[in-house]
Amino acid sequence: MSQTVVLGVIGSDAHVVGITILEQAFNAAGFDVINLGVQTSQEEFAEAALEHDAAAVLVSSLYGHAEQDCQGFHETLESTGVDATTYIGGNLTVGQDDFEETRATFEELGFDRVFDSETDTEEAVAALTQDLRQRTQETERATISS
Amino acid sequence: MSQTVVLGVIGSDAHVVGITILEQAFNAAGFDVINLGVQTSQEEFAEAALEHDAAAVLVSSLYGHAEQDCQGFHETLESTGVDATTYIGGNLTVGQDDFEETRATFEELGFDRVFDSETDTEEAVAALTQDLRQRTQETERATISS
Amino acid sequence: MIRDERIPADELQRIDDEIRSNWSTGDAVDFEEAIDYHESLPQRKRFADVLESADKPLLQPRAGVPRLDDQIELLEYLHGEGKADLLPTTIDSYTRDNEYEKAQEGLEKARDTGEDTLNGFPAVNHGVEGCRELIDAIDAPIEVRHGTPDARLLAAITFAGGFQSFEGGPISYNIPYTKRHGLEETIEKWQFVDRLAGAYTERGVRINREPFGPLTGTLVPPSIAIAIMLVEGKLAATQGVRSITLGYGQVGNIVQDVAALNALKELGNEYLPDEVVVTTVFHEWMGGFPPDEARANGVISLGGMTASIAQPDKVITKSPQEFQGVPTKEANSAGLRTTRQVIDMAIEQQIDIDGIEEEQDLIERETRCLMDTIFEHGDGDVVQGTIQAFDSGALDVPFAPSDSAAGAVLPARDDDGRVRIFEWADLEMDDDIKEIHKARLSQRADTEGRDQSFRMVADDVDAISDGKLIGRPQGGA
Amino acid sequence: MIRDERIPADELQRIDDEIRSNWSTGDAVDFEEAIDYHESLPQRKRFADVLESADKPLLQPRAGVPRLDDQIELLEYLHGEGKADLLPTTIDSYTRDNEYEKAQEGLEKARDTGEDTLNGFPAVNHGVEGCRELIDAIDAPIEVRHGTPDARLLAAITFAGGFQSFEGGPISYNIPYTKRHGLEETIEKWQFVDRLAGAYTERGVRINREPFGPLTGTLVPPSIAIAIMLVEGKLAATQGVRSITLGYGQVGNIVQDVAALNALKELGNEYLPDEVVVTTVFHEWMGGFPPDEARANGVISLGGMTASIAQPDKVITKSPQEFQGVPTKEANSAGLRTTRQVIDMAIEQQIDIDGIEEEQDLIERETRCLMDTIFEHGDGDVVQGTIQAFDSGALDVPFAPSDSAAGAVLPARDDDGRVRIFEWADLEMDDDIKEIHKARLSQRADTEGRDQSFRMVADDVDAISDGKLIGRPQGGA
Repeated sequence: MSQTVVLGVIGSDAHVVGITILEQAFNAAGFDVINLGVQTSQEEFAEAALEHDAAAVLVSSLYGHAEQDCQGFHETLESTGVDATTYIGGNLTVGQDDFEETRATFEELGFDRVFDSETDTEEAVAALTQDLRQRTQETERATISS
Repeated sequence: MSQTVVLGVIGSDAHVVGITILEQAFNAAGFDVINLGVQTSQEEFAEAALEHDAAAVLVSSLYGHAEQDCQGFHETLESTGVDATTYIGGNLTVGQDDFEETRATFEELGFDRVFDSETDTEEAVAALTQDLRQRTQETERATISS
Repeated sequence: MIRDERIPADELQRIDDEIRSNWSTGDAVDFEEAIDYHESLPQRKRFADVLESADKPLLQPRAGVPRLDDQIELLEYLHGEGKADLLPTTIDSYTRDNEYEKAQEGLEKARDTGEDTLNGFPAVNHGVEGCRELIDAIDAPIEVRHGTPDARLLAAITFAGGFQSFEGGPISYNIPYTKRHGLEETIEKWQFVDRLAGAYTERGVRINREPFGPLTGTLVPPSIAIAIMLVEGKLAATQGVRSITLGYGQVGNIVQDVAALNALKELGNEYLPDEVVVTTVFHEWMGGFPPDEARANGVISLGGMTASIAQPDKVITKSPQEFQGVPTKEANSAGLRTTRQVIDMAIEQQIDIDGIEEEQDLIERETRCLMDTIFEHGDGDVVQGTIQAFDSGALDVPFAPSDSAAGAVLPARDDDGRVRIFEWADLEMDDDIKEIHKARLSQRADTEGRDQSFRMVADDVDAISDGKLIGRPQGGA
Repeated sequence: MIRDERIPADELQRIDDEIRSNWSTGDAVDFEEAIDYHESLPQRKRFADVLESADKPLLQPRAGVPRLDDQIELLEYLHGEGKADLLPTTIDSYTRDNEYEKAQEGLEKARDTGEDTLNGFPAVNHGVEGCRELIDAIDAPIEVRHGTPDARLLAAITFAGGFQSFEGGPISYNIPYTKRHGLEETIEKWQFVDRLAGAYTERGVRINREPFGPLTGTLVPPSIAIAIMLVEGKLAATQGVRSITLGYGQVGNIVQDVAALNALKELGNEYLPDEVVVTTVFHEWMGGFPPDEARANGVISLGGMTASIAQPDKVITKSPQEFQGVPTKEANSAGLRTTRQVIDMAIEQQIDIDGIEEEQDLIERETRCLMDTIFEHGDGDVVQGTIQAFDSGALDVPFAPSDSAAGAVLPARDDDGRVRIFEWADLEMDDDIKEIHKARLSQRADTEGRDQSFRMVADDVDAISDGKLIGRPQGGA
């Protein structure tokens, strides 16, 4: 299974530091990283994920408008034919909201995991490593049992 | 007329910086200064003023309990036989009270002038110089007209 | 092919006519009448004169709200309570994207509801008259601060509106701010802004121009920032600007920051034409702030301390509420007064720190490497050189969102907290200088008992907001 | 005639019995049982060990409220939110005057009404058991801070109550605090306090003693402060104290403050016996604060900056509410965190400022002049020497309210902001040193275009609260 990860900052957000560090971290952990940079549209994510057969799409947002930017994101992926693990992280809402609420909102939108801006890159790498391993196993089981 | 000034910090207040500077200022302006220092009682003020035939008694207070410490101060001076110009200055009340109220309180108690802690020494020296000149003139007029 | 050449008069006129038709308020701009207005302003509102004649660092905050009356009240407060020497007017995001229609909607909503529906002052929408009301009301010089790649109409209106200082530049308002604006495009647009400032200057109204020094605000190595300041200063000078304030953002190491400000001043005077008056501005820490006002005050004070030693001409202050975004006017004033107290207590002290000259020498050598490669890339033309050097990666800015920069160079702090380059990518630099950086980073790696890696970069990015200068491993040295 | 000699065991016992009968809680003091209690305390509550083994400056605020539960809550807050390393318990004024009856009334009123009717924690009234509840509740070492001329009962109870550090001394808690207590009297009383600390020390419970370095807190020339620290350190050592923290209060000039802290450490180790572990404490600015929290944060940060360079073992922090008196716990914590941020950002930087060694040399020479005159006045006995030197004015403290000191010496800042002596009165000092001070003050007078006079003194006293270091004439240089 592909270990390619597509990274980007969604919407009109121009915060680049987080994904630069993430790119380095996933690179160092042995992933192939496609960094789409800042101000990336849903379509750009979907196209890149399709083109590179990405196992995961990691969305970053730090300017507080993530919910708006991610409406229909998973539908876009699906309609493009992308079936990847999806994460989102950053400052996802404006103000000092309860993070559990934020997590629920974005899980509702279809993301497999939701991280706040305090999350260490190591944690994201570890989570993805685990999720992809599990997914591989599930796929294998599915293949065996089918 | 005597140009001796008696200085001191009244009550159990131990703030010495103000009167040290005042001592220097009145000395420089040509006054004879008797500095009684900190923690001076009403009686000590009165006795020193009597002994040195003081033209003025300057009371300093910086710890907020001046009103209490000065109750009966002018009666003490009078009963000792002292008739001097009296000033008080410093942080006279606790908290951020209206200074005009404070001034009224201490004028009520008998002080000729009331200063806040922001007053420059020059201002106090100038005021005393003027008050003593005026007093001399009044005394002279009183002598002439009598 | 775009080159570093002055825009001819007829071309200036043509562009001016064109851009003024982009929004209704453009009509009100009349250059001759604007000159008269500027001439009517008292000495104390003339930005360049006030800045250039100051005998100690002047303080300036950032501030902008949508409504004119609110902006007047805000600036009066920062002047009166904050004791700001120079005032700002920060422009809203829609205007930065040239979306005047959306800015208009926001402004009208702000007027209707009293809420701040824009994150700044939409100066284009307020027009010449609105700007002048602001200039008339405030008893100090005011600068336009924004972040606009195409600031031509904004410049035309605010210059005519009486502003005498204008932040930004084709690289510094492109590379850190947007993804897809090409450098050629922004250089062309800023040539117009600078030429317009030059036209005023020729008539005796010296518009001060201030390239944005902090760039991405994140551990930018001083030489990279200085090289870009020199390029933008040269471009502005070519168009006739004569008052240029070169900027630099605090990295937090006092020796390096003082050395960088010294180098900026020195190289600014060397690289820019003699007829330009070069001043410098120091930005208090532009990276992440601690989520705690008390700790933020410590960060701000370290900036004040640095400013008292380096003595730049101007300091842009931060507020203790930096972490949470736009500060209240009280917090903004507090940042000004904390900075003022530190500077006023320290500035009369003779504080000569060892190693500043050595660090300054290193920064100057690095900057010359970058400037040389720019000139070489452009066969002597700084515009072409800049475009090509960014294209080849010989010139680069760390953490740049723009497609115009490789953004491949990565900084990390050394064992003393000075910003060094960990990943050079294609950045042009003499090998012996690279060796110095490598040795300094290796020393840090030894102290921390770990290899040099991107983790240092990641740890350093968060260090100050976490309460330290250097991102040491948890529980480490 | 009182001399610098150890109190004999039987005399210690006699005084101990006597003073413990001064108030009902004295009965509960049992030395042997107290030793057991101290031995039961974990390493992290042992003041001397924690302080002496620290690898960077530890921070400690000031704080005391009358009720035990409130004091526990306050210290927990300062430890948790303020991240204080060491905690204080500041004693109320009645206790400082040995008025335990009045303190009791205040305490009971506080318990009844919930209001803070005392300005500190009446430890004598709380007794051994109350003190231990506090020690048990707080997970850090706690020091007793007060200002008591006769602190014998306070020491007996707080030592038995588990406190392992005790501020003050016969000069430093006399000269700046009271008018009429004779030096001979306070020396005798503090010999008991030190002897009691020594008795604990001999049983393995090292009570840390901390002479109060800032003295009058008002432009005290470093050498005067250091000389008094050395005297008090020697007196404590004679009585068996083995952990001594010498103090110094910030004057605001970084070079002079760093030099003074270096000299304090150096001379402390030289003048005190080898068996004493000498540490140093730096007090953030003890003079008047600006009536503005933002500016106060600047003053506090300058202290943090100085501490990061000098690296004393401990820093006593101030709060941004200093101007208005006792701070809220939030403001007290804010002062701690601002200081922490500045220190943590600056401490890893190599900041070597020119002139520190020269200034340190001057301070050491001055201090030796004062120590020599003390030894001469006492024919080698430091107790008699101190009493006689204060009597003759050869040793003096500026702005001292006490009748025991002439209070005739007057300081003023030089052109660089360093505290020099303007009026020497009878202070003993080599002529060449006096010439240095005179020349430095003359340089300032030249800069300001005015004569040296008491006006400089007056202007300097108010300068920091007015926002500057040096009290220049209004509108002057």
